[in-house]
Amino acid sequence: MNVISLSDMTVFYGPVRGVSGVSLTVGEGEIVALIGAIGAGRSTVLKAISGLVKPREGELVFRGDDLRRIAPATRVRRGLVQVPEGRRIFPSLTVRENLELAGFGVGGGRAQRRERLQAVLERFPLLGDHLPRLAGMLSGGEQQVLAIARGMMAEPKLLMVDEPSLGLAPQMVESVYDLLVQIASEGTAVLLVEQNVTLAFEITNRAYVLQQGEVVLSGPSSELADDPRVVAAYLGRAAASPAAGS
Amino acid sequence: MSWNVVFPDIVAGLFLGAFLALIAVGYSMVYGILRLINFAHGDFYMAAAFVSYAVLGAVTVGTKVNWGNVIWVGLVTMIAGGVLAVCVERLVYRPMSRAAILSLMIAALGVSQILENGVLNIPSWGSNYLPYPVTPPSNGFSVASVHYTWTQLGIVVIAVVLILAVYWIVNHTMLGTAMRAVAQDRAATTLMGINTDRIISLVFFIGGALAGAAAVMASLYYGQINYLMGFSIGLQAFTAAVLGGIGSVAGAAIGGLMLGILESVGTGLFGAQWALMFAFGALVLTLWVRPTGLLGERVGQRV
Amino acid sequence: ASASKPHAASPYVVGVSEPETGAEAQAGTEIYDGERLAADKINAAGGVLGHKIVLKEEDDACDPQTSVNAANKLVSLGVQAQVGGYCSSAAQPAEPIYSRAKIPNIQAAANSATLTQAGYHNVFLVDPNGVPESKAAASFFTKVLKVKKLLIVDDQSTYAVSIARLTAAALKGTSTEALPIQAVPDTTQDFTAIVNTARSDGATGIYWTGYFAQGAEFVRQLRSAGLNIPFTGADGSVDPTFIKDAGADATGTYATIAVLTSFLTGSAAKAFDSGYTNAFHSQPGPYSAYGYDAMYALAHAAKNAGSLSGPKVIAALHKVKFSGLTGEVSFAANGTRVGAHFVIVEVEHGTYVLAPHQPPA
Amino acid sequence: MARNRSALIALAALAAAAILPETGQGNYVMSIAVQIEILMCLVLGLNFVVGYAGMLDLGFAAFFAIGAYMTGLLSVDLHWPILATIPPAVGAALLGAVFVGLPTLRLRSDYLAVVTLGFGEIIQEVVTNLNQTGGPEGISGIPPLRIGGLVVTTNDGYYNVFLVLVLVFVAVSFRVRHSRLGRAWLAIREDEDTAQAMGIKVRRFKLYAYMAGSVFGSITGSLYGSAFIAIAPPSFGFNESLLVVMAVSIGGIGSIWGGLLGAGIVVAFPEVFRQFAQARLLVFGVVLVLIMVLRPQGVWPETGLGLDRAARVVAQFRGRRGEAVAARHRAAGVERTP
Amino acid sequence: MSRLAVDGLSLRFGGLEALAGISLDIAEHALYAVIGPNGAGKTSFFNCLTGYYRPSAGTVSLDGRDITRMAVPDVAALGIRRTFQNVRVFPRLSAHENVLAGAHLRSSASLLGTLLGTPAMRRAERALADEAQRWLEYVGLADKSRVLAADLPYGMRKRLEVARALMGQPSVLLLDEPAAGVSSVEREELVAVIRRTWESGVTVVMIEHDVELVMQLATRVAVLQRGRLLVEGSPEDVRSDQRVVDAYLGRRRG
Ligand SMILES: Nc1ncnc2c1ncn2[C@@H]1O[C@H](COP(=O)(O)OP(=O)(O)OP(=O)(O)O)[C@@H](O)[C@H]1O
Ligand SMILES: Nc1ncnc2c1ncn2[C@@H]1O[C@H](COP(=O)(O)OP(=O)(O)OP(=O)(O)O)[C@@H](O)[C@H]1O
Ligand SMILES: [Mg+2]
Ligand SMILES: [Mg+2]
Repeated sequence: MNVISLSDMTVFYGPVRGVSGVSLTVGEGEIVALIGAIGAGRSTVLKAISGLVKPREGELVFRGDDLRRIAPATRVRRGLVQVPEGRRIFPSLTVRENLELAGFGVGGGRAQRRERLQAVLERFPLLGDHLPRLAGMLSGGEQQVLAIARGMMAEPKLLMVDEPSLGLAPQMVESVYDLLVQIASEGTAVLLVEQNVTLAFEITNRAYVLQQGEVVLSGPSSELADDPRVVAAYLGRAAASPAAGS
Repeated sequence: MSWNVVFPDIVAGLFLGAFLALIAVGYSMVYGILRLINFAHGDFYMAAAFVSYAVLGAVTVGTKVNWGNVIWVGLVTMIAGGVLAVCVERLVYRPMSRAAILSLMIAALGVSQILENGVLNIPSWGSNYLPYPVTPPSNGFSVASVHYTWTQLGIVVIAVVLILAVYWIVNHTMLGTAMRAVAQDRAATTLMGINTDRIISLVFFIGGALAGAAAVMASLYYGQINYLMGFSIGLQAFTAAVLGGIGSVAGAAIGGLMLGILESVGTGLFGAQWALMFAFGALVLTLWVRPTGLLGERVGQRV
Repeated sequence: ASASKPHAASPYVVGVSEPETGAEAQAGTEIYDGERLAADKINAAGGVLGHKIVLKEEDDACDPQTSVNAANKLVSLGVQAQVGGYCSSAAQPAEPIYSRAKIPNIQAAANSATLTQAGYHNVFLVDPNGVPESKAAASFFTKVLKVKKLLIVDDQSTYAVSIARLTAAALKGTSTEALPIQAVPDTTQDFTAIVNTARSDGATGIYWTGYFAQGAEFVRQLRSAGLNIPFTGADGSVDPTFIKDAGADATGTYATIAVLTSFLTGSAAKAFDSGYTNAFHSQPGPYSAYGYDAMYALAHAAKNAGSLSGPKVIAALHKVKFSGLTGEVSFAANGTRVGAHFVIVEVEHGTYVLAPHQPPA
Repeated sequence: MARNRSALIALAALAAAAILPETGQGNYVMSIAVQIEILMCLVLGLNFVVGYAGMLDLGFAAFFAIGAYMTGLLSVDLHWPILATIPPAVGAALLGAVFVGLPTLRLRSDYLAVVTLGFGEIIQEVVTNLNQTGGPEGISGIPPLRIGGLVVTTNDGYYNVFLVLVLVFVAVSFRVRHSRLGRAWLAIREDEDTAQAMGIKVRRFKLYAYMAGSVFGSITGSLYGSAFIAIAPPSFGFNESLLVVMAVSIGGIGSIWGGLLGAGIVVAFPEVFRQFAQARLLVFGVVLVLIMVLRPQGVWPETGLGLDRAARVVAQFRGRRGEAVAARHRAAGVERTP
Repeated sequence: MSRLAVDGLSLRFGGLEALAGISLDIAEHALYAVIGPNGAGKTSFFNCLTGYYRPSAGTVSLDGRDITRMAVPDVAALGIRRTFQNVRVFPRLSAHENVLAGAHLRSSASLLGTLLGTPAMRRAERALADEAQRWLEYVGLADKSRVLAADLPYGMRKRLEVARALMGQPSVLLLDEPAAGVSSVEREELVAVIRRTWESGVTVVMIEHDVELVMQLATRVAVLQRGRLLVEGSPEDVRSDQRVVDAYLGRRRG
């Protein structure tokens, strides 16, 4: 069953077109990649799903509900969670507060929050040492991890992650990707925006390629990885992935 | 200079400080969440005073205090102050949510003009100094040969209780954490599943309500109200909020008390004309030593 | 007879510059109302030389720049005189404007000595300046109240500071010691610090030279702190609002004010009072009577001059003499009011009455 | 292109300004015009601090006061010619700038705002309470300005004097904006930490901003005293400081042309609303709020008049998305970046 | 000869040891890379070199001169320039003005010259402006000169930072994760820019998580872990070091 499905969605920023006529679906337990060049509109798709921008046209259906009638905050409470571009952690809250707030926002009780926090910390022991510290003081990579951990606190049904590998050490990239694979296997739908396309194709089932705000290609990742157009535009001769060299 | 001379000054400062603290806490919260120097905040206080004047006037016969009346009128005034603040936020500040802080501040000045001159243009209020409908009794107690009334004591106690309540909400509940989160990143807070508009409204409501409470207490204590009563106390409250550390409830409260005491002691030491200078001198010194106010501000910023 | 002419003569356009907004809006309104009352009465009696007075009011906000604008505006509207004014600091920069326009500039309530120092021939101050008032006050404190230590408090306004300083100076070498003057900002509601100062300095009397609203706060807080020393206000304190706001604490307080004895007791005052209350649904303020007298001064002068022309009326104003609400109205060569007589009033049963013991002249 | 258009509009306005006295306006209009010019001068001074260096200053009237009082005292008590009083006035103002600046420059903008506010209040308090400065009555009888054999006594005369002053200030503002000094200020405004990495000594340059502002403020104050003959404390209080800030942000923070326009609005509107009598400030408040809500970036922002809405639409049709985004940012002017 | 000598550098934040006794020498002709897990202390290391952080112990010297406790602008004056991990361009200034800001220490404008706009002054300004434009070209942003920095995409902003740093004519250039978030196409340009800069005689030190890029460019690599220097050596040595694989590279790259 599709967790999210967009059909013919068009978003404008004032007079500027962000994306147009985008249709895509993510099913339960599926990991889907959204790739494209800078400014292609990937983040715009995520923002529209979260409700941070209002689509001008098109339908958005989340688990059978018409999203357009649902306020952004409510969407999150129903399990539609985004780890946004640029981390957007709360720098002047402690790491613990950052995490707890995510649990609070989705209506978790105190006990539930604690339990959830425990689980997240097990996954990212790195954060455990830093709980009482202000999030803004963390290193860049640590902040990125916090942002992802915060997304996990919200118990997503659909998790959208925007460039999660940015600033992460190779080993940490692995943990994060392992996590995505794991939660997908538990039934969560994952929509992944990733600059590092090679890396993305390693874990995703399907992918959509955005160009200038429009979906120009889509299909199973394994097929796309061999598509000459994709290779030329995104994988390139240099093979941007650290993995490719070995 | 002896203790007997300074002690009454300190106590006197506490009374002024209690009002300042109440207003400053609201100021500080609004400031904290929108980074807005809300010049209209003092006028929320003023407008609330007029509301309480009208309501209390309508239910009071003579000038004898009926404490039951005062209490419910107080509650009504707090709600009125809160609602006024929320309305201003909705109508003016919210449409400007992407504007520069300075532009917001100027809009706040506009609101302040509207509120003040609005009251000025209401015929039966106008520019008059209106005597408050009730006068509290003057019985009380004496310390160091200075007489204090029970009303004064009660006012301070209520102020402290209100501030503690707000302190608890802001610092010990997730709602308070959410307020601080909104201040830092609104869109990200939405992504946590939190309705940020509602949080901002709540902050304005609390700020307005505290100003309302201060209005009733100050009107009882000073006995008269006027359409300009809010501006200068608002400015002092703003100063107190900064002195305490922007966004910090406890800081604002302590800042308010401190400013009250400084002005009062400064008057005692140097005469009233130099009290303000003394208070600001102390402010500069404080900020020199602690650049983010008494209780500091948690700033999570690094390079 | 001339009043019944159907095609009435051109109006006598008189400008009024006073604060309508800002902290002094109330005083401004009260002066204006006093002037309106006078103008209405004059008009009802046929106007000035058959010309009906038409008032043009402009806001000076008690602010020098705004006052200059108001003056320029009035002059550009072609007013033939200016009657009004409350804040000396606002009145001052406007002086040259009226002078250049060659129209009388009658200040109803602004009364700083500096207003006459620039030497403008067309300036007249209906409100006598602080010298006679401070003399009366000093004499009252030393001879009648026999105050040992007097605490003088002003509100930093031109008017209040000048009375405060003059009084302190007048007390030099007398049996009354003037403590250092305290000046509170005119926005202060809280006087407890001053009250404490009074107590710790051992003051045995207070002279408040600011305005009534703060005066009421002051006396209340003085009494509520248990300090029952005599409280005297200057004329700015004399206002029904003072009595209303200070409530029971107003009783027994004194004030220095320039009025004819008949103002407090006589029929002229009663008529003024009831006329004012009928017209404006509020009681006259401390300066309403000055506004009233200012308007009459103009009317009398124009009548004496037999002309509305500015220079002629100005010349006549220098010689005018009549019995007004605030005493005999006439002006010294520099435009300062003469003939004012200061008395001490006391609050009793919710009204001002003449204090039983007046200071010797 | 937007800049050329701005300059063109400004030139047209200048031409109109230059011939204003010849059009036979009455004293009323001319004296308001003079006040507008005075506020323009102050705005240009504050612009160094707020617009360029990005520090909030709520006590700018202090420098205005220092200039006016120095001139008042020296010219009335010591009979100095007005022009001769300007250097000491500027000197005193510079001292004042250092006095507020030194202990407080490491403060963040919000905290700085309060300190400057305090400084403004203190200066007003001092001149109100000192006998030497004439107390609340201030100083009167300040002689007219003499330049060579020319004695300026009329409104028209002062109008021209201040017009020249405004032009000089504008020229200086532009020169400084595109100099090392201006770039350092803008860098500080944008990001202090990063500015330091360029070798910019942040505190020193912030102090320069105050000093530059104080120079403009005090010169304006000096001439103001002479133009108005009398000065008194109420003209130099918090409200005056607010007016300057108001003009700056109505016009568009950091924008020179905008600031001038803002000064015009702030002075002229309350006058235009005189017909509303006691409600005039109420109307002004409503208009103020409307302006800020409708054009939060100011009427004439730093980055152009915002007439480029048309340009944006055109860009969209051509599919030049990048440029359209740039236009959007420009139109938004000063934005709060999260 | 070593250009930057770091000796026993330690940095504490309360109980947290961000750097613990780091000693290393960066040679004048080095293209030096610093790698390590997240939170290892790499950025803090840069911050200590540039005066943003005051180390709690140890010394840093540049060309033999102790710069340990110098203020940020003073360090910059000695020729050290850097970029930031979280790009810090001046958002409301154009790309060109961003680069010009980097020339702060190079223009010696007198106040009078500025106000009067003397010909000499104008010439000097002109020269700087032209040079700024050339640096923009150098990093491939020639056509973005008038665009506000805020309107540039992430990858371009990173390059703008490099241009700004180069405008300061540094002898040492510190780059904090220059390749993060940069697309594969841009990455090639970036490599070329870094290499050219290094070849022109600038000592380049970079923090990077893109191991391939490090291997491609660096002459020497230091690996930090929990504030300590884990390994230092040539790229090949480091890559094959088992400790580095365990702590940093992870299994896929083993
Ligand atoms: N707030 C905004 N206002 C105006 N235009 C915007 C805004 N955000 C994005 N755009 C424009 O919309 C288009 C799509 O942007 P989006 O952020 O979705 O791209 P992206 O694929 O995520 O690229 P990247 O993250 O690499 O910049 C771009 O042209 C961008 O310039
Ligand atoms: N100003 C500071 N206050 C408190 N802690 C800090 C501060 N700066 C750095 N730290 C801490 O020091 C440690 C090292 O941080 P640093 O930024 O140097 O890591 P890094 O190696 O650059 O990591 P990344 O690869 O994630 O960028 C982190 O745990 C960080 O939280
Ligand atoms: Mg994106
Ligand atoms: Mg780092």
